[in-house]
Amino acid sequence: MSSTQALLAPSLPSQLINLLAAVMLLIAFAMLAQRRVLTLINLFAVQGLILTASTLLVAWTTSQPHLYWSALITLVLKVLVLPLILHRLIRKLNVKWDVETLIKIPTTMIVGIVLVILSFNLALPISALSGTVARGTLGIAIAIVLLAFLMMITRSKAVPQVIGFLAMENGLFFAATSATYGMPMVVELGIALDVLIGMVILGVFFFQIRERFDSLDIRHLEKLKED
Amino acid sequence: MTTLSGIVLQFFELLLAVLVAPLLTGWVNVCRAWMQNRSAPPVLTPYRVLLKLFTKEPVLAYNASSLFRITPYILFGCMCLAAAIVPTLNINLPINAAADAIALVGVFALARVFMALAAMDIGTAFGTLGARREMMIGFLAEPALLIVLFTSSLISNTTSLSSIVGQMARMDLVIYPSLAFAGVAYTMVSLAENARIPVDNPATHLELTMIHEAMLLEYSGRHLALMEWAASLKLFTYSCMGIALFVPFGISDGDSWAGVLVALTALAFKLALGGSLLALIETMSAKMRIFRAPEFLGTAFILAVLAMLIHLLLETP
Amino acid sequence: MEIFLVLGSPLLGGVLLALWGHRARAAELNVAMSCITFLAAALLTWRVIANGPMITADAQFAVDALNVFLVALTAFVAMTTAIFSRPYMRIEAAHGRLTDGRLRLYHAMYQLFTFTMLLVLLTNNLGILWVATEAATLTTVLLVSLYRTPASLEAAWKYFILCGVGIAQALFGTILLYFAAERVLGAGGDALLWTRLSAVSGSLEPTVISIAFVFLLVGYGTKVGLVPLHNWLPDAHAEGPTPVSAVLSGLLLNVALYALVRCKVLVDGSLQSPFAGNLLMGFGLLSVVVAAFFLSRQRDIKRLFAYSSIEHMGLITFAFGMGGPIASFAGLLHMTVHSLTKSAIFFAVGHATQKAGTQIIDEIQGLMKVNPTVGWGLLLGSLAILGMPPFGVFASEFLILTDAMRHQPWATPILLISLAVAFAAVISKVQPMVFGHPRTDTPLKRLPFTPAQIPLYVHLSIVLMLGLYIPPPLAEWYRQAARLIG
Amino acid sequence: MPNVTPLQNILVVVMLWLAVGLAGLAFPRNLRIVTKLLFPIGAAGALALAVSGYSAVTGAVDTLILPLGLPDLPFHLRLDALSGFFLMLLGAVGTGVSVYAAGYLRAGEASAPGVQCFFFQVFLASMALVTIANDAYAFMVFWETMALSSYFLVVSDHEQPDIRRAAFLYLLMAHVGAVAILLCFGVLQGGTGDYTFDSMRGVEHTPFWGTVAFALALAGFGGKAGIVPLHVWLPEAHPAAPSPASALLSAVMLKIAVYGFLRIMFDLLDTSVWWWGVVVLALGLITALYGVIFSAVQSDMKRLLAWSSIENIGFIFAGLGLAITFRAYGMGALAALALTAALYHSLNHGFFKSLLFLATGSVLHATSERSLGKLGGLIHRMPWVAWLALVGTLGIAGVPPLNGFVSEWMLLQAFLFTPGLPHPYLNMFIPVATAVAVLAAALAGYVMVKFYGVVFLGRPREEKLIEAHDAGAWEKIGLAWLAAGCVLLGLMPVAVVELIGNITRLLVGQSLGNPSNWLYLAPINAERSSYSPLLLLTVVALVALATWMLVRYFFHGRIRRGPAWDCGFPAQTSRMQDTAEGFGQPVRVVFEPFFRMQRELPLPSDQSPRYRVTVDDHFWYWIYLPLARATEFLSRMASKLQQGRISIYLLYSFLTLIALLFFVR
Repeated sequence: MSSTQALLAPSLPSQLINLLAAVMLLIAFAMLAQRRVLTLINLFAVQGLILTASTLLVAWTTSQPHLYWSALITLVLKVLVLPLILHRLIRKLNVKWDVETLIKIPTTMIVGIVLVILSFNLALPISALSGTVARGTLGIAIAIVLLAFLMMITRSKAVPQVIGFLAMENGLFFAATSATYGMPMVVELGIALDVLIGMVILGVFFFQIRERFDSLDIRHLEKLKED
Repeated sequence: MTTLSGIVLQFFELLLAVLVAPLLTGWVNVCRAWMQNRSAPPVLTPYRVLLKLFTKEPVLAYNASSLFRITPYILFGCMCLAAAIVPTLNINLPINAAADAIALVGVFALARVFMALAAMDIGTAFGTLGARREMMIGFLAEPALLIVLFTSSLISNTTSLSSIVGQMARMDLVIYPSLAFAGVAYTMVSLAENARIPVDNPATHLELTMIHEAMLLEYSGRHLALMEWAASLKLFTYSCMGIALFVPFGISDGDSWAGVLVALTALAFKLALGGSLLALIETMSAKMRIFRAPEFLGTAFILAVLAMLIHLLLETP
Repeated sequence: MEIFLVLGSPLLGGVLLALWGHRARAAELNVAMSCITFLAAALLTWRVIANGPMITADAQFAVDALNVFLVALTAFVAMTTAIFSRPYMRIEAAHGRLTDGRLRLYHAMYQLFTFTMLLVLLTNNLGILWVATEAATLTTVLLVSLYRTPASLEAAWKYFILCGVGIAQALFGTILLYFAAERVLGAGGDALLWTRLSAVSGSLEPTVISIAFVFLLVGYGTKVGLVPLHNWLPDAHAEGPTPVSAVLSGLLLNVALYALVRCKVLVDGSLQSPFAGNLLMGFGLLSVVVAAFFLSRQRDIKRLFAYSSIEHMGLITFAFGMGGPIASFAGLLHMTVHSLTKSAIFFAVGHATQKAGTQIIDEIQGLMKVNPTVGWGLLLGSLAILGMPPFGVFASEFLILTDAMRHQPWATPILLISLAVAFAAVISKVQPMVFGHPRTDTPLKRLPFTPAQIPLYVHLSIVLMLGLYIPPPLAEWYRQAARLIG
Repeated sequence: MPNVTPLQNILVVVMLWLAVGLAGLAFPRNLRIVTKLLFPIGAAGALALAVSGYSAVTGAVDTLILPLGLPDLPFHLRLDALSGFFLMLLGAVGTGVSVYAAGYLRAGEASAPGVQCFFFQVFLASMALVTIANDAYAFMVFWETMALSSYFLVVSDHEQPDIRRAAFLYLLMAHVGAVAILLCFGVLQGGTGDYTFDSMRGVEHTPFWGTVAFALALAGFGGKAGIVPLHVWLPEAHPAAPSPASALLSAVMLKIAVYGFLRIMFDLLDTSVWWWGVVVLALGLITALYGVIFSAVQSDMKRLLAWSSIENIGFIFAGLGLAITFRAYGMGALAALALTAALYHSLNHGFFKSLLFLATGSVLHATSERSLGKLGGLIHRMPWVAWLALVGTLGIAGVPPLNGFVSEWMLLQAFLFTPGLPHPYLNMFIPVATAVAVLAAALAGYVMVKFYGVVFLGRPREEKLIEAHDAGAWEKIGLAWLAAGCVLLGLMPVAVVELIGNITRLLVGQSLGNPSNWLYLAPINAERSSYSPLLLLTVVALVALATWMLVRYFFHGRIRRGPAWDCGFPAQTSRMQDTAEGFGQPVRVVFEPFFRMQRELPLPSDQSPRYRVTVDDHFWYWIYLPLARATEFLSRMASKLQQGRISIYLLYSFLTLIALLFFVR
């Protein structure tokens, strides 16, 4: 009885997680469509927040204590530290911040839809194996990764590209929590450390690039090529 | 094979060739004069010329090297060897095993190379010109000549001249169409090789047309005599070879001196005929431009190849 | 405990040099720490050869024939490169291209980079392996942009973004791997231990594993420099300081490939099909072909050899993809000779470019006259890397090609033609640099310190020896490692 | 020395050479040690090698495995009659060249003498090792070492751009050839994975794979030997090297390529198809003709000789082609004849070509001129070199009684047997093709007259030639050694043919000759054909001598010197002699379609008339340039992939990922 009920109507936490996943996907699309970089940073922070919430939810339903730590790391890093760093960077670098995309946004959206379909298809056999509460979300995680990838391709300035990179990291994290209840702690710490150092290095880079090129437009960075 | 009489016969033949060669040259000159309605020089003129030259003191250019001086002897030696190899009277010649038809062509090539080198030795414009033209005629004539010889050797399955001639002489009278073609080709090659009209003119000293004479320009005295004599020997050898390959009848086989005598008579007759034929050809045709020579010899080559193909097609069982 | 010495000494070196990396004797300290690392690695190698594979520290570290061989190689090349970088970086500083602060950064990062590579090799945890690989990228990013020129910044940016994105895919692959492993081994840290995974690889879910491998391949393949994921590589190699190019080409690519091979073993165990091998062969072949055609259009000498690295990585990937005792043996041998030769070439190139004051091929001429030892080193190194006997690269290429003739005959002509094209391209570039008269219009620079010749010729001598004679212990070692790869 | 096998002897010599080479590296700039000590030691080694090679030709097969090389494929070595023959060639020629080099090297010319010595010795050693290699890996290692060391010899005078270009071309072609050879071995192992020659001998091949192996071997070894159209590197590279190296390249290394081809076609490859031989024969004849006509129009003496090497290689391959066809039809005796001719010609070419290259070296040192247009009259200043070179010239011109004629004679004999082939077209076409061989042989005479006449005869074309000096003692000894070889090979054909019989017995199971008669060479039987150079020479010499004595006796021996006559032409200068270009003119006219010619003719109104003619090789424009352009095009296409945009790069990664994911699904 209960098993059939579980099949027909998923438990409440599971529904909630699915909802959060859907919101994350929505944010991913929003980021893809967003032209303003400040909004982009805020969207990224919101995505981090939802990620934290879903991680907490998974931790609570499955009572996996180490996931609380994961949630904490996410909260600190992706909701607080990184958006802050990005905001400060923007203020310090003080450049006009309209995002120019290389491909028109409607086109990007259509490609994004195709990617989502692909991701869901890809995730189908994997989700079937998963015993976790959030198994349906794996497809969304893959979609978020691919959409972030797409965003990196279409952006011509350095900061949005980096945000795309970080959004990809979010997608990965989401996949880790939803499909496997999180990676082993030591690994997660290592990943967090890498992301943090990466951001620091990026900050250094932004200053160096601006110093040299007077702009963060990465179209200046097209000198090294074959001719 | 190498019996005493064989060796004696060999010497006799060689001596005969050396002594008779200028006579043949003289005879051709006489015939030609007749055909051209000129009064002929005595048939022994070449001997007189040789004698005159031998007694004269040779004048050597200042920068003539010893190569220049030994060339007449080497040339003469080569021609004697060639004359000795070609069966004229008898086919059982001891020296025959030393060189076959291919080697004979090689001996001629040796003579030619030395002559050309000697011509270049002094460093005059005409000498090098002659050498270059002579070598050109050489590389054009040699393939045709060898193909002619190959046709004969395919018929008789041997490249040894004695064996070829022996087989030809012994054969019943079978008509070999291939030999007809080969004969024409051979005649053309012989004309070129012996510096006759239409390829070269032995009587000219007109600078732009001469080939053979240009090479001899710097020679004088006994050296010139030897060169001239060698040229006569070459003509004689070529004539004898032609006779041996295409009309060998009458040549003696074995050690009998009677047979040799018959052969000698036959040879004298054939040479006289051949000489007048040569004179006829020379009278009938005109000297052609030097770069027509490839066409002329090319024709000879094609004829020789045709001869070979005809042999392979029609005459092989 | 050697493991901790191997890992500890570069870590300690990194810390020390971060503090004193700008002092007068920093380069010596760098050499000394690298020597200690190498000695420790040698000790570790000896232990493993004597006692067989070992697993320590709660199974977090595992050393077997495969990685101990790479540990020894990495530590060795790191040591010789440190020796090379001593005069090289001093000359750079004397030519005014570097400040003290950057020198400190260089020294510290050099040691940390060594540390991360050794960690990749020694760790048994696939998650840590990922972390360390990413860290290796991070440590070298700042080295690539050390000169702060526009070009070097651009190169570093591309390096960072492309490798970062690439490696993120590898993380996804690792997550999927963990997902599959968890179902067999249960949740927890053990599920990412390679030794545990390989023991149960037969029962891992094939669908998941094959998707995981795709992500892993794209991820680590980016770091290996497989075409079409290679685009960061020539830029990063060309614009960084030459010692960094040497270790990037000679070591980092190997290490990334090592990660890929470890994953491939698991995938093979799970799928029981040549799926992973075919993918590797495909990418390997594509890399060889494309890189070969790229070579002939290069004008920068370091870029030229960067493409050559792509080509050779492609060849090694092909060999591992083909699999089997001979091909794997050959792949390992090729890893060894390639990293020795390529770093030797970069040593020679480094001094040559310092002398000429440029990296443009057309502007460097007549090295034989300017500096015969460097000239000979460059020429012999180039001939060696192109697979001319009697150098060792030929030995491995011979094995790869002959084995390919047996198992993948269709691929052999493609490989051979590409190798011939590469040969023509590289020789046509290197020969005018080495021979002829030095250019008169660009004045040669004075080198205030004696160039490091010993590392160059030591490498070449080892490569020469490997072409003529592979010592039986080494061969046995390769065989064991090849057996692990399968 | 008890129980030292020839194989061990050879290894000792190789070690000696390597030691000498290393010693040269130790004293790179010490000319005295290098020339007066090291090269003579190397020469002694070469002599020992020749002796070992000789004993190997007559002795038994010997094998050895060295603990070097790959772990699963250590160096296998094997010495049989075929290897022995080529070792003999290498040793004998190497002796002469080494002795010559002892007197040739100068300080300040090209690279340091010690470095040259090193590569010279390594080159010798690698060639020796190639002939005794008995597995694919050892063979390839030695083969490429040979290419590499000779590359360094070619490029030793690297300050000239032409030489660098030549060396690059050489190395590239050598490498491409090596690739073909490697593929050939891959086919030959036939899926066994065993790359020892012993295993390859046991593998049976289908006609298809046999043909593939044949084609690859022909491309690989033919390319190294200079078979048209793979010959383009040869006339560039051989002249570029210092003369002793040119001599080794032309005289020996090309023969090592012939060795490789023989080894594969007659030993490793078990099948044979008749038309393989026809292909080889056709290529050989084309090569011979092409080589000789290009040789005739050269105006650089070393290039002339290099093209002449192509011609001679053509003859050798023609012989091999005949042998392959005869063998395929089971006509063992005739195959032996053709093979003997080819091997004999290899030996001959080894001697006369090295002799001539060394002679050009002496000329070069005496005059610092390579251009034929600026030489002349050297027979007066350099009598030794001139007279010794005459021997080589006559040898290569193929006139009796010297060595070149013997092999050509045998080759023509072999051609004459082709009507016996049981194939309706072959037995007609091949005899006709003989004409090509004869034409090439006759042209060789032309070329050699040009070479010798322009360099040594006539009047000096430049003032400075007056000061030319004859070669030194070492050089003379080296030249004399090689000239003696030419003479002996020319006069003693029976002994040589008997020696070669050991090899033909090994390769085609039969041998030639009637050992009872030492005087006459009669390959099939005495009735059919025979040749005795000794007798021939005796007759000519006797007649010449007798004539000389008789003329002196009957007339007089007086002689007078005077100015040249030249039809009474006044004011002759040395510039009025034929130039090298002029001497080549008949060939240029007759064979015009073969050349890609560009003429610049002056007009009658020109104030300063210029006449210029350049002769190029069609194959450059037909094959090599299009190939280079195609490669160039492909790389241009490839470089479009990389335009510097990071977005595009990310797109590549993205698409790769997506494509792979699709693929997995």
